[in-house]
Amino acid sequence: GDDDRGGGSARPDVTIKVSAAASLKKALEGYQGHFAAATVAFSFAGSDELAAQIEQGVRPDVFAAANTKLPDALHAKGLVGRPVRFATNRLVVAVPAEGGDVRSFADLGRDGVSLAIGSPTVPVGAYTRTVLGRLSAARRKAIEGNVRSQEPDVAGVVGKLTQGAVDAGFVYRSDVRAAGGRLREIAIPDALQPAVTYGVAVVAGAPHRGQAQAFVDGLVGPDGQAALRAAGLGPKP
Amino acid sequence: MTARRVAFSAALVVALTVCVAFLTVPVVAIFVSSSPGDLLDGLRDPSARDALRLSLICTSIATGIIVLVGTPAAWLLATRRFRGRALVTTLVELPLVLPPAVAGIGLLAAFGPKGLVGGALGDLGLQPVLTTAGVVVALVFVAAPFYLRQAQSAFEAIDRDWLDASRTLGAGELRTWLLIAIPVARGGLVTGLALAWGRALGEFGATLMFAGSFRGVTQTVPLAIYERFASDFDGALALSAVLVALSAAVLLTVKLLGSGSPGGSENGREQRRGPGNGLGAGVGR
Amino acid sequence: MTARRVAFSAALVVALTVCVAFLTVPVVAIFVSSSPGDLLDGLRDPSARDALRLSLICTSIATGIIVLVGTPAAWLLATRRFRGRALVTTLVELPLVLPPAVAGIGLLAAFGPKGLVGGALGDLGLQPVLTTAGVVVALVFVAAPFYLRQAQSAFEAIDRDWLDASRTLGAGELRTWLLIAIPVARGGLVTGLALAWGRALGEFGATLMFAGSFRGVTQTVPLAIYERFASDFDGALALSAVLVALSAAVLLTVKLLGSGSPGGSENGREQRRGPGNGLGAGVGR
Amino acid sequence: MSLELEARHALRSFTLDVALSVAPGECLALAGPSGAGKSTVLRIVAGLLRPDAGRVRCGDDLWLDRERGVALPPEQRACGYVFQHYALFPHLSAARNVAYGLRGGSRAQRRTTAIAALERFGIGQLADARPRALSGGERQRVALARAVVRRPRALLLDEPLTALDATTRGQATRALGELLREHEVPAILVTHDFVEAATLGTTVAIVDRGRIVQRGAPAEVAARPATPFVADLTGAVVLTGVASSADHGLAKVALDGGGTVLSTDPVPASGGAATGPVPVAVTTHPWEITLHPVGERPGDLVDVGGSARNALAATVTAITPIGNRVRVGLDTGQPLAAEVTGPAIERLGLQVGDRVTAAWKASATRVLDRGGSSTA
Amino acid sequence: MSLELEARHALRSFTLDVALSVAPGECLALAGPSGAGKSTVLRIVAGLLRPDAGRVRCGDDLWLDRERGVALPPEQRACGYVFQHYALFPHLSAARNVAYGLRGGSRAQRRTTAIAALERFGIGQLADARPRALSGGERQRVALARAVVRRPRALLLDEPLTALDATTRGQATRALGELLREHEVPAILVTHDFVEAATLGTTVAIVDRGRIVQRGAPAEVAARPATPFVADLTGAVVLTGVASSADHGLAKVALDGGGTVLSTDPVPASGGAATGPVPVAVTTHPWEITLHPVGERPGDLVDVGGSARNALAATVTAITPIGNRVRVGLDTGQPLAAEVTGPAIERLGLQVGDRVTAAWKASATRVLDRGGSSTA
Ligand SMILES: Nc1ncnc2c1ncn2[C@@H]1O[C@H](COP(=O)(O)OP(=O)(O)OP(=O)(O)O)[C@@H](O)[C@H]1O
Ligand SMILES: Nc1ncnc2c1ncn2[C@@H]1O[C@H](COP(=O)(O)OP(=O)(O)OP(=O)(O)O)[C@@H](O)[C@H]1O
Ligand SMILES: [Mg+2]
Ligand SMILES: [Mg+2]
Repeated sequence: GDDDRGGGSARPDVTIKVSAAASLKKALEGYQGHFAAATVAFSFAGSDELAAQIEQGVRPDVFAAANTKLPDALHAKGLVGRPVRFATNRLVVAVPAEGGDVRSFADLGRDGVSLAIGSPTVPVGAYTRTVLGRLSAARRKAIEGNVRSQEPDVAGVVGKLTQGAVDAGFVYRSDVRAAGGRLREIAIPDALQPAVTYGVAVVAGAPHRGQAQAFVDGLVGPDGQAALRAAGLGPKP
Repeated sequence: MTARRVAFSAALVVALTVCVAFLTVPVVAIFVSSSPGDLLDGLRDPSARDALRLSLICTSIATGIIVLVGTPAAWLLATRRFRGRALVTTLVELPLVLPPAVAGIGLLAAFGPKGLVGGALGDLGLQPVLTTAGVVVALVFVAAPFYLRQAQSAFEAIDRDWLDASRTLGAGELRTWLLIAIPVARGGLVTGLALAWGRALGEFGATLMFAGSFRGVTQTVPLAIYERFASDFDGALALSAVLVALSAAVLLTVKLLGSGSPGGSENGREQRRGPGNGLGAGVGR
Repeated sequence: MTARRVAFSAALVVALTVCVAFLTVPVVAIFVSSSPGDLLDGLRDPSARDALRLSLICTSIATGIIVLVGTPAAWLLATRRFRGRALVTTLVELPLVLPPAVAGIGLLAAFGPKGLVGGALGDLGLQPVLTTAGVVVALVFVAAPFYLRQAQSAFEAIDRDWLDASRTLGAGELRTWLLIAIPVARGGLVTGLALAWGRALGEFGATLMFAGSFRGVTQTVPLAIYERFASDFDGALALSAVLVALSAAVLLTVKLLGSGSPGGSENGREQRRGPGNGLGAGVGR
Repeated sequence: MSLELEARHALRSFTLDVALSVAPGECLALAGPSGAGKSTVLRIVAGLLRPDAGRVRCGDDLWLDRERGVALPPEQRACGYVFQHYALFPHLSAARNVAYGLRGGSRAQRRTTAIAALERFGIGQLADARPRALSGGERQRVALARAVVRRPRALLLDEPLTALDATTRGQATRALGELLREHEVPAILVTHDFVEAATLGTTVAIVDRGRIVQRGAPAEVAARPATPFVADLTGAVVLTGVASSADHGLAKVALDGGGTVLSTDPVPASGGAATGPVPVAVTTHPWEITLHPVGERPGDLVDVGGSARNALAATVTAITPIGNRVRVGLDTGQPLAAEVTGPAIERLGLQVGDRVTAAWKASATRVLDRGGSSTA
Repeated sequence: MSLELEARHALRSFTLDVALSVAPGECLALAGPSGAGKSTVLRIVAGLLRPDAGRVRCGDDLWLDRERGVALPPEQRACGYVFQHYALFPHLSAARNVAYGLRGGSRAQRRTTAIAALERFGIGQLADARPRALSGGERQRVALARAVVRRPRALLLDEPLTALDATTRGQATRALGELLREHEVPAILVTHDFVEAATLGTTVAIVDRGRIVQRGAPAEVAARPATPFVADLTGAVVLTGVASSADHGLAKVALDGGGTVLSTDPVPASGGAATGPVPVAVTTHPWEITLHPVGERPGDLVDVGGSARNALAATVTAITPIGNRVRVGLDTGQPLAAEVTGPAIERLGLQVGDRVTAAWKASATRVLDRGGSSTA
């Protein structure tokens, strides 16, 4: 039902540009198939990079981030419209599907284990630090001592894992699924789990406001939620 | 004595072998790691085909622009002496050593909507950010110095007598440039073109920052490779292999073609390379 | 006629102006956008200083390795004729046109833990991935072709008579190389070194893929810039400005120093450039 | 239609300052050592270099006048310029090299004209060869054809023979000589060889460090060199010493290596002091010198006037037959060379190491102030 | 201690095939046109080029024997090599250039030795100058000092005078001549100028397209050139024509441009056919030719033997005084040059365009088979 509002005013040859967090790639490409109001072009990169582009005046139509902090900050500056929380995710520890010494969350602090995490500026890195902050100082130190790389986006962490450069890394559950069997997830205890919430907003001055709004509306609608679920993300909070 | 000579030759061979091995193993690894099946799948994937098409279009336009504007600019740098010439050539070469991401930042700071001249561009309705035009801008920026450098030295290597002779035969500077300088410098120009094209084909960081990575609009092959890196390493390898093969083919073709060109400053004087096959003759191999 | 000449000269000037403006505005924008205060803050930030220190160390080691191994390799390529030489030089140049991300993928596929020779390396306890050594490996890979290319052509430009003269005066090839070839080719070698150093200093993609980004261990300046890009755009600009200034200073220094070197193949013959200031003299400026 | 030039231009280590005028059909040969500024003169005439000050005029046309701000570019001056290494365009065939300067008409017409020009130089069959496939002499002829096919108003030839080896030089010189006679335009020919200048030039101008130090008919210049430098260039023997006045208006020169010679020339006035010893160079030609056994008096040394003869004791250092002459190297404290006939050598039974007396007439002895000397 | 060479090596367009031997103290001058293979010979001797087949021996030492697989590298052969453009190391001072080849002793000792060597060539004061600051003649002397300071066992000189301008060439030739007399080692000197070869060589070998076409004392080679090519190289006049036998064993040559000349030489045997017309070249020297007014009979043309004279009608195309001689350019259908004295010209009142008769003795006329011809 929500689709109609945007769909009515849509010309079929309109293309809207969506800047989205790399971890949304599979989900949004799934949703694209159900979105008829316009053609959609995605640019997937780290949420922070995309936010920085918008800060520099770049104008995609929609900005979808792996957290709510970035859209909120942009909204406060008047650069994007009111953000909508449209999905959740879970942070997990990913390990290679075969072999590997890391079998449980507790193994992360062991000597000789190597880890890749996101850098503090990207959402996945921020969430990882939230998790670590909830540990005892000793365990946190032990785990931090095993970090070998701080990647600028979640794709970097996954890449290091699939190439066997590290034994484990903090990524989203949806990433493990997207990796197509190369990775195995180790759950993070609920007590430590951060609230991973995705925010999406229409960019202020978007060239195709109507279609952009329709896209955002659709994301929280049944088609969008189904596509998100299929990609391993949780429902909107 | 003989032992020392053999040792030196051996050391040279070892050095070259180490270089070649180190520089080619990663390239070979890309091919080895991607099965032929992956390669074909990679090419069959429509988004890969979009990226290839876009890459070819954008690199062609970019090298076209570089040649059109860069050739006269290089000619001027090669033939005129003026104050600050060393500075200008350095400025023109600077993008060579700029990290691509910094190049992207610079492009945004210059031509972005909030950039130095971006506002003026925007008022004219020319806003390259996130468009295919933006890709071309980024490619021109990173690749132009490769061509300019090579073209300038190719023009500088031309024997001045040829240019002077053309002038005394009634040809103005334009005619001299078109009929003598460019044909004579052809080899160097084509090499520069190939390098610039190769650099443009491989450009990643600046494109991502300045033009984004929109499939079919701004997602060139390197961006497509990057996007696949995490989720589809095999696909990334396959696309990389295609890219490498393309670059190598172009470089090698140019190298083989270039060897038949009229070359630098021969001008009737016999080249002073003695007969025989180099120093090796004396080394008694 | 005169109008046509003026038009051509004007066109040349326009072309050069467009080139210089387009290529320098982004660089200038970086400086303009970052206030001096930001610049100082950027440098005072300990993580920025770590990155600068690491960048300087890694680029120094990498260029050192490149010079030590690349110089003899370039000598061999310049003086020996052998089957497949064109192929070898192409292979050696290939990393020039490789997208850094592809270079990173290649390095992983070759020397990574699951790579072609990475397993063997690992058994020897040499695993460069995610270590400072890995940064050096990545820098050497992307920067070596710049030096090899330049060194090879500098060696090729040496007048063979000098080398032959040295041999007839009782010097073996090693002595000839050290005492004649290297000093005579010095200008070209230093230029190549500066380019390689600049390229290494700016390297980003391959380093990130192969060595990761860890402060003080593998986070070089370009990686630090990238990390700041989103959260601290001013800091990123400031670091970029430092990097650009450093590169420009080195390039310009080398350019000015290099002009005083013994140079190519003079060998007693006067250079045949006529007096006067180039074609411009005839153009009646 | 004569060519007139007057120019001043600062070069690296000296200032070029020349004025010359060449009549139609005349060939002015500029001779001088490497780096003297000969090519620079041609470049100024052709418009390839704009001098600091000066004027160039060809017949009624003003090509350059720095004061009036006139400076025609080379393409408007219609000079036929032959470069030292010919500067044939490497990517064009001989015919297309020659046709390059032609304008108007169809491509085929221009080609026909070019081939006709090549044929006049006897190399019509090489029309389609690239320069690198031509021999030195053939290249020279293509360059000449290219320079004259446009009917230039002046001919400028920069060492057109230097690049040739001795074998082809004879033929090439003849071809060039004919060309110069045929074309009734002013011509300037640059060379660093006096014999070449004498062979091809109607007038010779000797250039040294940017100045014309002497100008005249070739035989005149060779007979009466104005400076030691010119003497050396024309193949004369040069000895250095200190001159003072002798009886009968002769100059008496005490040579640096020992020995004294007389000359009918006056002692040159050195600065203010008219008398007292003046450093000079003494010159004569090798063919003026006769050789005599030691002891045989070679004429009367004290005789006044033109018949006074100089005699120096010398050691033979070399005996070189050149054609029908023999050049004998001598050491008299300073090196000296004599050119005598084969029979003379046989008569003397001369061998390297022998002591002889070298004699020549005081009237064949030039005394030159050593101020102007600049030999290496 | 003599140098012996025997080598075969395929070059681009022909195969070098030479055998030569040079005694200690002898200087063999290799003369020939550009590209004849002269430098290649030196490179083989010095070890800079390994020929396809051959042997090089210096005294008792075997330097190269392809059959036995011996090939000493250049640094072990102790040749003093002077390169055409001297190849002075541009980054080293004159003294360090000379000291480069010295081994043993301290650096200061080597420098002393080097400066002593420079002093012997009269340029001790230039010890610290870089090559680019030296004049051509000074460069040559540094190169000579560098080549001999190591006491080489053979001297190889590749066109040591070509790079000099005419002014300095005289002095430089003398310096070189002294050097060759002082050093009692075999020497090979390359030149493309016959006069230079005659001046400096004890023996001359003429090289053409990789082969030694004639060898002998300079005067001998000039007097009796073996091929038209050699004749042209030595400065002779060359006319082409067809020879047939005449009375009294003379050869009668019908010239290509018209006219007939006689020679005391026999008609060369062309292939199998001993009689019948044979294409030949006829040569003489410009100084053998006398000029006579048309109508004046220049001696008896039918007289047999040595006094038979040739006479050709000719047009004067050029008159060039060179020193005390005058060179007269003639056109007899083929170009010809005569060298006569100034008074002779005056007596004839000769001017360009005049018709004259050129005459020379049949006994001064060489007839050469045109098979071996290779002039450009
Ligand atoms: N690398 C080579 N391989 C084969 N032939 C060569 C090579 N280099 C030169 N040649 C040929 O060898 C021939 C002899 O060359 P060389 O340099 O010995 O001649 P030259 O008599 O010294 O001539 P010049 O007087 O010009 O120095 C030339 O015809 C040249 O084309
Ligand atoms: N660009 C220049 N600026 C100033 N001086 C120059 C320049 N180029 C050459 N010169 C100087 O001009 C002088 C004359 O040079 P030019 O080429 O006219 O000499 P040349 O007589 O033709 O000598 P050569 O016989 O070697 O050709 C030389 O001393 C040279 O050093
Ligand atoms: Mg000159
Ligand atoms: Mg040679």
